[in-house]
Amino acid sequence: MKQRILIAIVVVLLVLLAFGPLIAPHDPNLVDLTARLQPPGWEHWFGTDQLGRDVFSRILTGGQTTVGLTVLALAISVVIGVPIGLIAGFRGGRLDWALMRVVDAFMALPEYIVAMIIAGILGAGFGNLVLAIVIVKWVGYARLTRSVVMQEKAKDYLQVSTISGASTFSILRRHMMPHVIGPVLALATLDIGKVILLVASLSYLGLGVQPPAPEWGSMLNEAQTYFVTAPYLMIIPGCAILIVVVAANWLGDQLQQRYATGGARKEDVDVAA
Amino acid sequence: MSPVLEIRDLVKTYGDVRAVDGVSLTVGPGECLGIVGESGSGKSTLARCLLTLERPDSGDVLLEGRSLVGLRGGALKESRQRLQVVFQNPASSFNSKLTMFESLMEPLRIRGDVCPSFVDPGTPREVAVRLLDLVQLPKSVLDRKPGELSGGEKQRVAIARAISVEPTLMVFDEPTASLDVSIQARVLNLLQDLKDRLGISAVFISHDLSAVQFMSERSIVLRGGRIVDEFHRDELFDDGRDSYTRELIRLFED
Amino acid sequence: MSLLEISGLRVSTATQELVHGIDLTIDKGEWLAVIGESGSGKSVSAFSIADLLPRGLTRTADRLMFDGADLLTLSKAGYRELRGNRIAYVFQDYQQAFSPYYRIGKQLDEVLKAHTDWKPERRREHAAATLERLSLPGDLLHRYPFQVSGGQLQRAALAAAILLDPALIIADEPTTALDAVNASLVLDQLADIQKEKGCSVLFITHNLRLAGKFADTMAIMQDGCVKERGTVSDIFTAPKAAITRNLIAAIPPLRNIPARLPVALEGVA
Amino acid sequence: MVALKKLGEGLVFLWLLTLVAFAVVKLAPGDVVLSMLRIDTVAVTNEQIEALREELGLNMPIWQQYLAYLGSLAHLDFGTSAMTGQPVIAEIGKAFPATLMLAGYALALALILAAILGAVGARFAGRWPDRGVLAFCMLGASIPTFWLALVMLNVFSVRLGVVPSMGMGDGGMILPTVALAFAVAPPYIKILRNSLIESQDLDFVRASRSRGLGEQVIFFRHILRASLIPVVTIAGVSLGSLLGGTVVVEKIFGIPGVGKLMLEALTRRDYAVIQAFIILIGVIVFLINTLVDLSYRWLDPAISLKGKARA
Amino acid sequence: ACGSGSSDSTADATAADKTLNFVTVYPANTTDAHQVQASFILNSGAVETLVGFDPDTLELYPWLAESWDTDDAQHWTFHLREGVEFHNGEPMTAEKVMASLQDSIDVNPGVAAALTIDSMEVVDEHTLSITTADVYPALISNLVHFNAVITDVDAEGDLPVGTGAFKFDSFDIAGEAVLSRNDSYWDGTAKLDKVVMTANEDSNARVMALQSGDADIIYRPGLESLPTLEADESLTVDTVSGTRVYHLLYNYSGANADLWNNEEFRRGIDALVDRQSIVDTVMGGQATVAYNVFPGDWPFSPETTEHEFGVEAALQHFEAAGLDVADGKVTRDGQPLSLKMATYVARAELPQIAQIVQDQARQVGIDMEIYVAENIDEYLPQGDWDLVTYSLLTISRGDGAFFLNSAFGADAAQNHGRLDDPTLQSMLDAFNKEVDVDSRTEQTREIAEYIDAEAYNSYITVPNESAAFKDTVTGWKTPANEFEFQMITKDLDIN
Ligand SMILES: Nc1ncnc2c1ncn2[C@@H]1O[C@H](COP(=O)(O)OP(=O)(O)OP(=O)(O)O)[C@@H](O)[C@H]1O
Ligand SMILES: Nc1ncnc2c1ncn2[C@@H]1O[C@H](COP(=O)(O)OP(=O)(O)OP(=O)(O)O)[C@@H](O)[C@H]1O
Ligand SMILES: [Mg+2]
Ligand SMILES: [Mg+2]
Repeated sequence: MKQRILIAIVVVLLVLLAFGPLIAPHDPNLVDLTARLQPPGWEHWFGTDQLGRDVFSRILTGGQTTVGLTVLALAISVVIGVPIGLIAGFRGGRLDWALMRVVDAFMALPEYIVAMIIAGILGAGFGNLVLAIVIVKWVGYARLTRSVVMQEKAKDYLQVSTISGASTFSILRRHMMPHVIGPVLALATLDIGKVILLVASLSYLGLGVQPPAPEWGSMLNEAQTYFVTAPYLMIIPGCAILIVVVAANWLGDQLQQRYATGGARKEDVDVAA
Repeated sequence: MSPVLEIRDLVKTYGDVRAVDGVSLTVGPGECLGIVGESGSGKSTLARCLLTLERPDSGDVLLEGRSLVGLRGGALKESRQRLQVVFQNPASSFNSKLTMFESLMEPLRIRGDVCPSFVDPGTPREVAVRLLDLVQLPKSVLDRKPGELSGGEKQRVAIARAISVEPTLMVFDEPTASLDVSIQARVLNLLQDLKDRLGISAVFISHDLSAVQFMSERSIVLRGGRIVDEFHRDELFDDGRDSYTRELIRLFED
Repeated sequence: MSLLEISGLRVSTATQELVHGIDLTIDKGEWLAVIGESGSGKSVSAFSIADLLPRGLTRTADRLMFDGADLLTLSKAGYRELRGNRIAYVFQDYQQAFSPYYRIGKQLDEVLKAHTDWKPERRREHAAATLERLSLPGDLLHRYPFQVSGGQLQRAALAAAILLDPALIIADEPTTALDAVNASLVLDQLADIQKEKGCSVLFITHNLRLAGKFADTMAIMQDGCVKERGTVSDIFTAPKAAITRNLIAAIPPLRNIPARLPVALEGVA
Repeated sequence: MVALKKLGEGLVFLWLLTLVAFAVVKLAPGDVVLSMLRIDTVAVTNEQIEALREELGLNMPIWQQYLAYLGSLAHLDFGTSAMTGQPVIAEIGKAFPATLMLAGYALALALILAAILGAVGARFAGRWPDRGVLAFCMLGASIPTFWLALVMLNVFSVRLGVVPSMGMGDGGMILPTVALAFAVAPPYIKILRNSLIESQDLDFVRASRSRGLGEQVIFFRHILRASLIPVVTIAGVSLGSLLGGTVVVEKIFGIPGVGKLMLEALTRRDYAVIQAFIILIGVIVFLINTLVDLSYRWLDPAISLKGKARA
Repeated sequence: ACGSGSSDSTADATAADKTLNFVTVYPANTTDAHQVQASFILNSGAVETLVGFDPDTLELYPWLAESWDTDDAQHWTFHLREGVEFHNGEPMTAEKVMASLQDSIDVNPGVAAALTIDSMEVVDEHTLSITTADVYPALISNLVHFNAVITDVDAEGDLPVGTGAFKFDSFDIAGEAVLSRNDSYWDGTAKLDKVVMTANEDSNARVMALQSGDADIIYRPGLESLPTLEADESLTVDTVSGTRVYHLLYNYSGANADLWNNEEFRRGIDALVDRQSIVDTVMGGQATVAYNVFPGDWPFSPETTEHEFGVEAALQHFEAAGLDVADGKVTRDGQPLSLKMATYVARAELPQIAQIVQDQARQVGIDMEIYVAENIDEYLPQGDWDLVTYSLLTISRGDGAFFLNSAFGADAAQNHGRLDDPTLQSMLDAFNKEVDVDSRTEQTREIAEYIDAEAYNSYITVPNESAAFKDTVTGWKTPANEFEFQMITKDLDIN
């Protein structure tokens, strides 16, 4: 029952994300200086910001930027991390050692800090933000994939395949990938929440997506100055982030419970996350 | 007749452990050689070396007169395909994400073979059903995942998979160790049948003297990586057996 | 005189009954082997004796008497006193018999500490003596469980069980994780102790050969019920239940090897 | 043997770290020259900018710069801050205590929370207190730290006025600590709870029970010991979110720590500071991981002794 | 018992101790007054420069230098004030002043560039002669720079040892600076006993500090909090017009150079800037509208000519510029115009101004893409932009030289649009050689008028500078910017 309510919430969120710009009652970028900083009300459900733009519409359109950026960055991370993890885990030996040292070096620096430094040095912007996220995130997928592969590698069926003449590539594709997909998906879902938070933090530090593009993190950044006088400007995007992150975390937890037992050890998923 | 498998002075060490310490043996055509020994005596290591899954430190492994040691690439792949193996643990012998059909047909698919000579030709699915027939399993097994089968059933699919490519040599590494006695009996019977019917040469490894005795005409006893005794099925109770063999006999006598 | 008397023992989960009212008695000094296929309810029956059922399982019984005491009304503290002291268990998985974080000696000591008020000196001596009785090297006390071979570790678990000369040792498939050679060694030693101390043994296994070799009496279980009960010789010479006959036939012999092993029910595995 | 290998890995790691630190800075557009010339208050020409660049060696070939960098690092010379002319070491040394204090308080609070809530969750697994704990974890993992900090600042400092808004003494650390702990605690709570629950069904716990050990002995010696391993594991990992969190929290509450120093160095392109910061963080993480490794060895003797047992 | 200023009784002293808590914006990043990036140390009132800058008149006045003279604006003689002592009791001599200036030049390339001193010589104990590399009338004005403050560089310890009315007791750059009265101050003694000065870049935090009573004075409260503060009976908000101008720079050498080199086009864009709205909304009313480089009524401010604003006016200019105008939209060769507008977050209002301009431009069919640069001065030289919201001090240290040279010199670092107008350049060259103060003023005005006539930049607004303080504070003077003035002065008092 509760499960169903939560699934319904996730579906509603997805619909809002997908069709947000269509639903939005106002142009999210329309500046109306006569209607600045209006508190939430009938005309503007979530009020207006310092330039009189409709916050409700900006939240709706902004979700696409925030979540889209996150998903894009994670997709790239998966595409980079998984093959590296597959090869490192499967080949083992010196290659694995070398790759894992590289991974260690990336892991050694906390992702928040690395992302901050990269975004700080390269400057704000969509592309740089994605780059910063990919740089800190691919490692987790490489690690997770590797641990799944190492665990499966110990099983006899791989030896049977090897003896039967299967090539490394086909073993990776046919035998390893099915095991990898679940945990990676679970981790990616959990990461959605984390990355949204990361983006928001970077935006708070002024390293986020550029205005006027509505993006939750940068909306928070703009709202900062009005925190005392117009707290709703900060509360609303904050809650939007909170809700989406909670939903993503919940979904990730579900996926993880489902896959962690069959695939990687649970801590691996937790830890890599 | 020249032996199918010949192992010469094989040594394999892990760090300081000499897991296999100078083993030589031969397996003739159609013969099933038994290997008994307690845990850690080097049985599996020996098996992995002859399956080319492990590179020995020294010594040679010859399959039908051709050395397997040091082969690479295509030659290695070609030689490997004439070997097959059934492992001890049926749970780990199958990819938990694939259906039994996919797992069963994998060796044939890789070889690009249509069908082994001992069953009637047909579509892959028909061939699979006929292979399952041989190990007395219903075709409903094909669409299940390993988790939905019992250990004995999985082990029988593993056997069907191994014989499907008509290997020159089969290795059974404790295929019944994790099974109940009654299921073990069933699997042993099945192996005996198939061996006779297909005339495959085999190595049968077990720590259970009675199972080895049942399967093999000729057996060797391994201890600490060395062969300490070798006997024909009828010679087991002869005088002059090695003391370790006598100890084993005592444990298994009723 | 019977040491343990069980009658009408039932074990159930919230939804389902696993053991359907079994009766068993063990006399003082008796070695009873409980045989049965996997999942027949051997373990849960054994656990229910000393109230060790995992969470979610409950037991009921008409009668559950141990050495004159009613186990059905025994307090938690009473059970704690009973376990390890009067009734001892040896489980199947030797790897998990001890906590991986403490030396074996320490863990034996813990047991002695829980049940006696002996001085450390005496506890240490007693633990060492017990190991020696099982012909285990004395330095085992200073080793961690993973530093010991499988056969030795299972014997160390046996040592933990016999530390306080229990009246009943419940051995739940104590050798299935060991190879045949080590399995026999462990059981040989259990047999020695039983002879020496005159304690009773409840030996759970699905290996009929081992049961026949070591036990005095046997009970054969199937689907949560006891199907047959009797002395070892009776059962081997004149098995009554079909399951018993199947199990006996399945053992490969060392001499006069048949071409096929007799298997009763084809097509079921 | 093991120590030697660790040392080797440590050196390789350190070298990689210098490479990263150097590369990050060289890949970055811009340099410290504009800031050094105070272009927002002094009229300068592009010619003067180029001249200063030349003087600072910023126009040398990249590999020469790297070698020079390695050379000075070998003498433990992390360079001079272009912003202050002070040795970078001194700069970081001055900022470090505040960060350490903040991180330390927050970690301590997070661990206390974890111990209490983890135990409560495990004790009442599946029932409402446990659900509450899980909900708390979910919330904690989903709230943006800076947002929480600002909300708390607004509520407790501005509207209620119960704690000071800034500064380090007299309860000024309360809000930053709480905000940070709230972000750091959830994984600890969850892991501790889960592993407490899992450990209760471990076979050796059962074996101990069958030997008649008291429940307290079983819990404190056997279950807790097993549960600590995953907790220690994430201690290494959560360090990242802790340090990342301190940056944000330091900025919000005006705490003069390393994070704030780094943010300033970033805007002013004070690369010597950024490089030293990268290396410092790397070394801290490495030390913590080594510590985690060592504590594994203490918590789980199998890790340190297995090699020996086999050899 | 409390007769004259000196109080030996400790009990009495603590009771009478007047301590003021001041929160400014940018913290010092070092205690070295010659290297510090922010003006924290100058603001603290512990140090002084040779030449002072009057916050009321925006005129230079003799400070530590009593007077100076030069014939050619290259060879200068400075007569130092006599009887001035550093906080450590050392007299301020020409020797010390020279050492201090030399240190500034050595450690600070910015000061070196600002002063262009070729050589210095001690003439006598209180006379210092300075030779600049070239004719350089701007020297006097540049001596006001906060890194050119005079300290005793031979003094021990980390604390800046200056000549000001207050001296540092302790100075934790990360935390607070504690200053106490310098009893031997040359210009009379201060009213306060102690000043605790801290910095916090978060305007919310500063406001909260004032509201909670932790601070007595805060510099630059956030715009949005002004109404709240003003409503508070116990607080005073003081606001003055600043010396910074927000403006638009155009890129004369980028992809759309042809457009920007067209004066009518520039006027068209200028007409899209809704200055009044920006002042009312973005600036929260805390600013004045600007049309030229030096808005206000400073000596060198040109006559204010208002610019027309509105879509109609813009379209007329665009049409005059040769672009196609139809249906109220402007196109070029049938294509809509699309421009890239850079902005940056260091000044929070600039991105908002950019958004307002963007919104206006959309009404005439011009699509402006906003790019927020992390470090604007690094981004702009890359050239990939059309216009940028920018901010500089235009009236710096009482003189237009900084801004004009910085923003319009042919090779100037901040001539980001690479404007190259020979007429303007020759006017600038002449100005840079002009020694006579009145002539300089005249020329500055002429240059400003020329820039306005050509519409080279679009000047938008001058933000106010403000401070808020408790009613108990007296003697506070809100400076027009943070770089050029002491904030803690001897006149400051708290009751
Ligand atoms: N990969 C390995 N690394 C290190 N030592 C190994 C490895 N594989 C096997 N050994 C060691 O080699 C010896 C022989 O092992 P092997 O697995 O061949 O024995 P086995 O006879 O098959 O035992 P079992 O009956 O338990 O399967 C053992 O001492 C074992 O510990
Ligand atoms: N904790 C539990 N919850 C629910 N069902 C259980 C639980 N433990 C055991 N069962 C079920 O009870 C039945 C009897 O289990 P039990 O472990 O006693 O079998 P067994 O005879 O000991 O088998 P094996 O030889 O495999 O140990 C099985 O069907 C099993 O699935
Ligand atoms: Mg083996
Ligand atoms: Mg059982």
